[in-house]
Amino acid sequence: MPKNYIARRIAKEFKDGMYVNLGIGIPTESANYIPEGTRVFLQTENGGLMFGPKPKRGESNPDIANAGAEPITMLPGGAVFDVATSFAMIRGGHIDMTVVGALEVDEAGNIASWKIPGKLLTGMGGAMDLLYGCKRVIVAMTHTDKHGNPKIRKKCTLPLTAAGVVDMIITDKAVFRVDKDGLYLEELAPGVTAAEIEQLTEGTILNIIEWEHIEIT
Amino acid sequence: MPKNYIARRIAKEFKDGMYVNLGIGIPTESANYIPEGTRVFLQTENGGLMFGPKPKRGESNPDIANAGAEPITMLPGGAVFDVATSFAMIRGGHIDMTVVGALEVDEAGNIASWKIPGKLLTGMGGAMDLLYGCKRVIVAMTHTDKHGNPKIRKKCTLPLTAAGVVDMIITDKAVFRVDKDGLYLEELAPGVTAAEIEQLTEGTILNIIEWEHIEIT
Amino acid sequence: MAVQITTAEAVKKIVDQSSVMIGGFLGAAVPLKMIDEIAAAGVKDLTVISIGAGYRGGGVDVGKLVVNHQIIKYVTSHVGTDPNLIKQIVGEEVELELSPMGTFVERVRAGGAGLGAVVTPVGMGTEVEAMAQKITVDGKPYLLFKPIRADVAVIKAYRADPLGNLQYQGMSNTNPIMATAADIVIAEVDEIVEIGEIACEQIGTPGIFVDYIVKGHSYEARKVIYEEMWIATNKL
Amino acid sequence: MAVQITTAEAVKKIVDQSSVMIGGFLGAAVPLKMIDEIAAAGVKDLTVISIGAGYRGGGVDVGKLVVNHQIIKYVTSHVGTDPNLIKQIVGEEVELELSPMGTFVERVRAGGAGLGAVVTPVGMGTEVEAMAQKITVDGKPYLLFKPIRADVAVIKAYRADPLGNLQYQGMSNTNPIMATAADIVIAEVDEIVEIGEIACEQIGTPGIFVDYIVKGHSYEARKVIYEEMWIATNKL
Repeated sequence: MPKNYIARRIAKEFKDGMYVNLGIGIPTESANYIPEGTRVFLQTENGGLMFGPKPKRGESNPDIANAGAEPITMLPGGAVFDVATSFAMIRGGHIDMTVVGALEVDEAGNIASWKIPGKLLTGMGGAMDLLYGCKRVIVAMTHTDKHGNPKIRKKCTLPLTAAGVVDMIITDKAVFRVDKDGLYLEELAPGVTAAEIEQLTEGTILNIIEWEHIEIT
Repeated sequence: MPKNYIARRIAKEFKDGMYVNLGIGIPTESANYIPEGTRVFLQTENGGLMFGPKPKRGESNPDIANAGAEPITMLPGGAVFDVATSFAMIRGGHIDMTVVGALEVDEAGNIASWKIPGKLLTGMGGAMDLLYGCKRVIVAMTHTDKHGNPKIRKKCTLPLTAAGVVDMIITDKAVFRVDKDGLYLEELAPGVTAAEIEQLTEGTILNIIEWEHIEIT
Repeated sequence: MAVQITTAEAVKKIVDQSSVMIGGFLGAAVPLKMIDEIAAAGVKDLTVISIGAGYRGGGVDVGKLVVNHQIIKYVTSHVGTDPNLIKQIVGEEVELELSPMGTFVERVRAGGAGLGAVVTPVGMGTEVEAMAQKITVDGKPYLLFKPIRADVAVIKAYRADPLGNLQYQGMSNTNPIMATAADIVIAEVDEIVEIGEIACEQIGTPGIFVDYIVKGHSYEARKVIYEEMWIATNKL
Repeated sequence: MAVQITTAEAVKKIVDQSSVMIGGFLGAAVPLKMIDEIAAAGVKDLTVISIGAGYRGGGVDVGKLVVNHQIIKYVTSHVGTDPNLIKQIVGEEVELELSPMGTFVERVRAGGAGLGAVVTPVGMGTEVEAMAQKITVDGKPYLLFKPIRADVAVIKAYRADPLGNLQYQGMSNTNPIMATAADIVIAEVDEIVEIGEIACEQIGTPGIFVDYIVKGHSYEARKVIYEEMWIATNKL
């Protein structure tokens, strides 16, 4: 398995001129692999568009930060605004794509990512707005949990973050398109077989034979 | 009757530090009589606060205009913004006072100013927002119409612009406070008698004897 | 991300029966060149959405489209400044959809912001009640209005950069709101500058909302146009 | 029109059981000095309204009031960054009122803008349905939320003039929205400048919304505070 495989696979979804909001963790990491010559405009829900890497020490600005209040820089042509504008942008369907992590996804495109009853209490933050409003939703996650249990379910067991919104699932083992009727296996990671995916996926795979390996470099 | 009596009487309602939206005509004219040393911040619903007089020829800015798209200037400390902010300001109760003209006002504080069925079609513009949202509503108008009929009614006959919002009525003949229970005559213009006001007012005056003359210079 | 095109190319985005939002406020800060192009193109049966008819007297702003009989429906808060338009409304040539100005603004904002409705107390106790759905929240009565969107929004800003970031000067009025609420957004600007020349805090409408940028009159030319109009109407 | 006072005077506007909105975003662009003053004043049983708990790890931003046990109710969209707060919520010391972040923002905006409710599709099909009223507009289901207002809003801006006009730099985030939605609005700024020094287009919050201005840390001092926090947490 190539290093940072998921992040690098996400980056293949970036198209020139796209406005994208990336969730924390692996999705954010995918920005490091944006193809040369492809302009991707990153949005941050606290009120910025076209932000760049973190600044050097001594060059940070206390009021230029990402949604985790961590220091970032603004690129030339970048814009700042308030959160009412930011969420109008998000909820109003102006952002081309969001990539987020998840605890579970199911064959109906439902996603659970914000709460484990009795265990994880964080609040949904901006996740529900992003999942509802962005034109395209990609979930990036490990194929199974740490016990090896499938995270792609027939039906999510955890409280949903949004219903019927997921367009694509990228895991360390495979890529699925999520269509109205269910899951389509589109790619396998290097060395992974379709049979293995079928075994590690609880949701029904509609096209078990039509996958392909694609090269991630 | 002193010249521009109504406008000059309106100006007595300005208190230092007030944010005010003035309707077109006599209310706008009242800004010429703001007492020395009293800072009144004028709002215009197309998106400006603290505007000043019209500019000189050659010094206008095509994007600095009032709600009638007529040229104005911005005073130092003035602010410009979009109409969403402007009407949030208006409807949200942030403006201390509005002064508007009217076709009719009644003893319940109703005001009719935007429509004469079959005759006057203009649309309500921002009048309903202003009347609903501003903390204090003053109606400034002639006491009677051009046929000598009372414009202060028991009940408005024309379609309302807003219900139960008027706090004060300033006419060329008198000043009324409009309270929850009705009309209180507070002042008479020079040379006007209470009996005359009673005759020219359709709404019931609750305190016909407690008026006073006040000096307008 | 926006693309710069000519006004002649831009006007082709508007066809017969299009719904078109036009930015500005009673003639101020309107996209003058694009309005001229729409008038010249002669497209018909337009649903025009703007906060109020043009400058007092008519024939300016949306007034040009009125004179040309291009409008079949007008969605607004005020028509009092344009006698031609009033005639067409009374003559049932143009259908009128009114809401109070602040409500109109929120309806457009809701259309652009993905909100399902506007809930406002303004208009309670008036004829406006008949234009909306009544709703009670916390025991208080309100009016519920539906969002407004358009096929095309034609807006006016001061400057743009090639990414479509827009800077306003003076009252931006309806322009930043309408920039969010149409399938296609065309911004007419005085000037197009390099990326980075408009600082991040000066951007009033980020390029994400803008599809096409067109070069309008220069600021100086526009100043002359407005001064002439204001002098002719005794306002300057 | 605003009045300039000291942070010590300003904090007296907040008493036991006050509802207090705090501007900023997870620790960024928050009114640092005023939060210190509120913590020092020791006022109790506060209903605190902010978009999310402070910087990751706790003890910063509203986290200071958490450590001090001053909060009885927290209205927000996110608490995941503050383990102390989560503990107090689980232990039922603090009541939690959650809404999705965009909905939270619109609820505050509605509170300041005189709107009766927020109607949004976000949260349909999730547990959020139980936090709102369901409503159908044009055949589509939405959630209706009530506006949020506070007794006092404490916000952060870059500069102010003596009229209370505020200028922001960088992400203004929740500050301009919260400035509209409280009975008393206190703005903490890096610097107070002469009237006219902030150009009309640079004013992010007009003075009409602001009651009190307080002088916070200077920009340079604030930069040091943030750099230290970021270096300590490996973010710089």
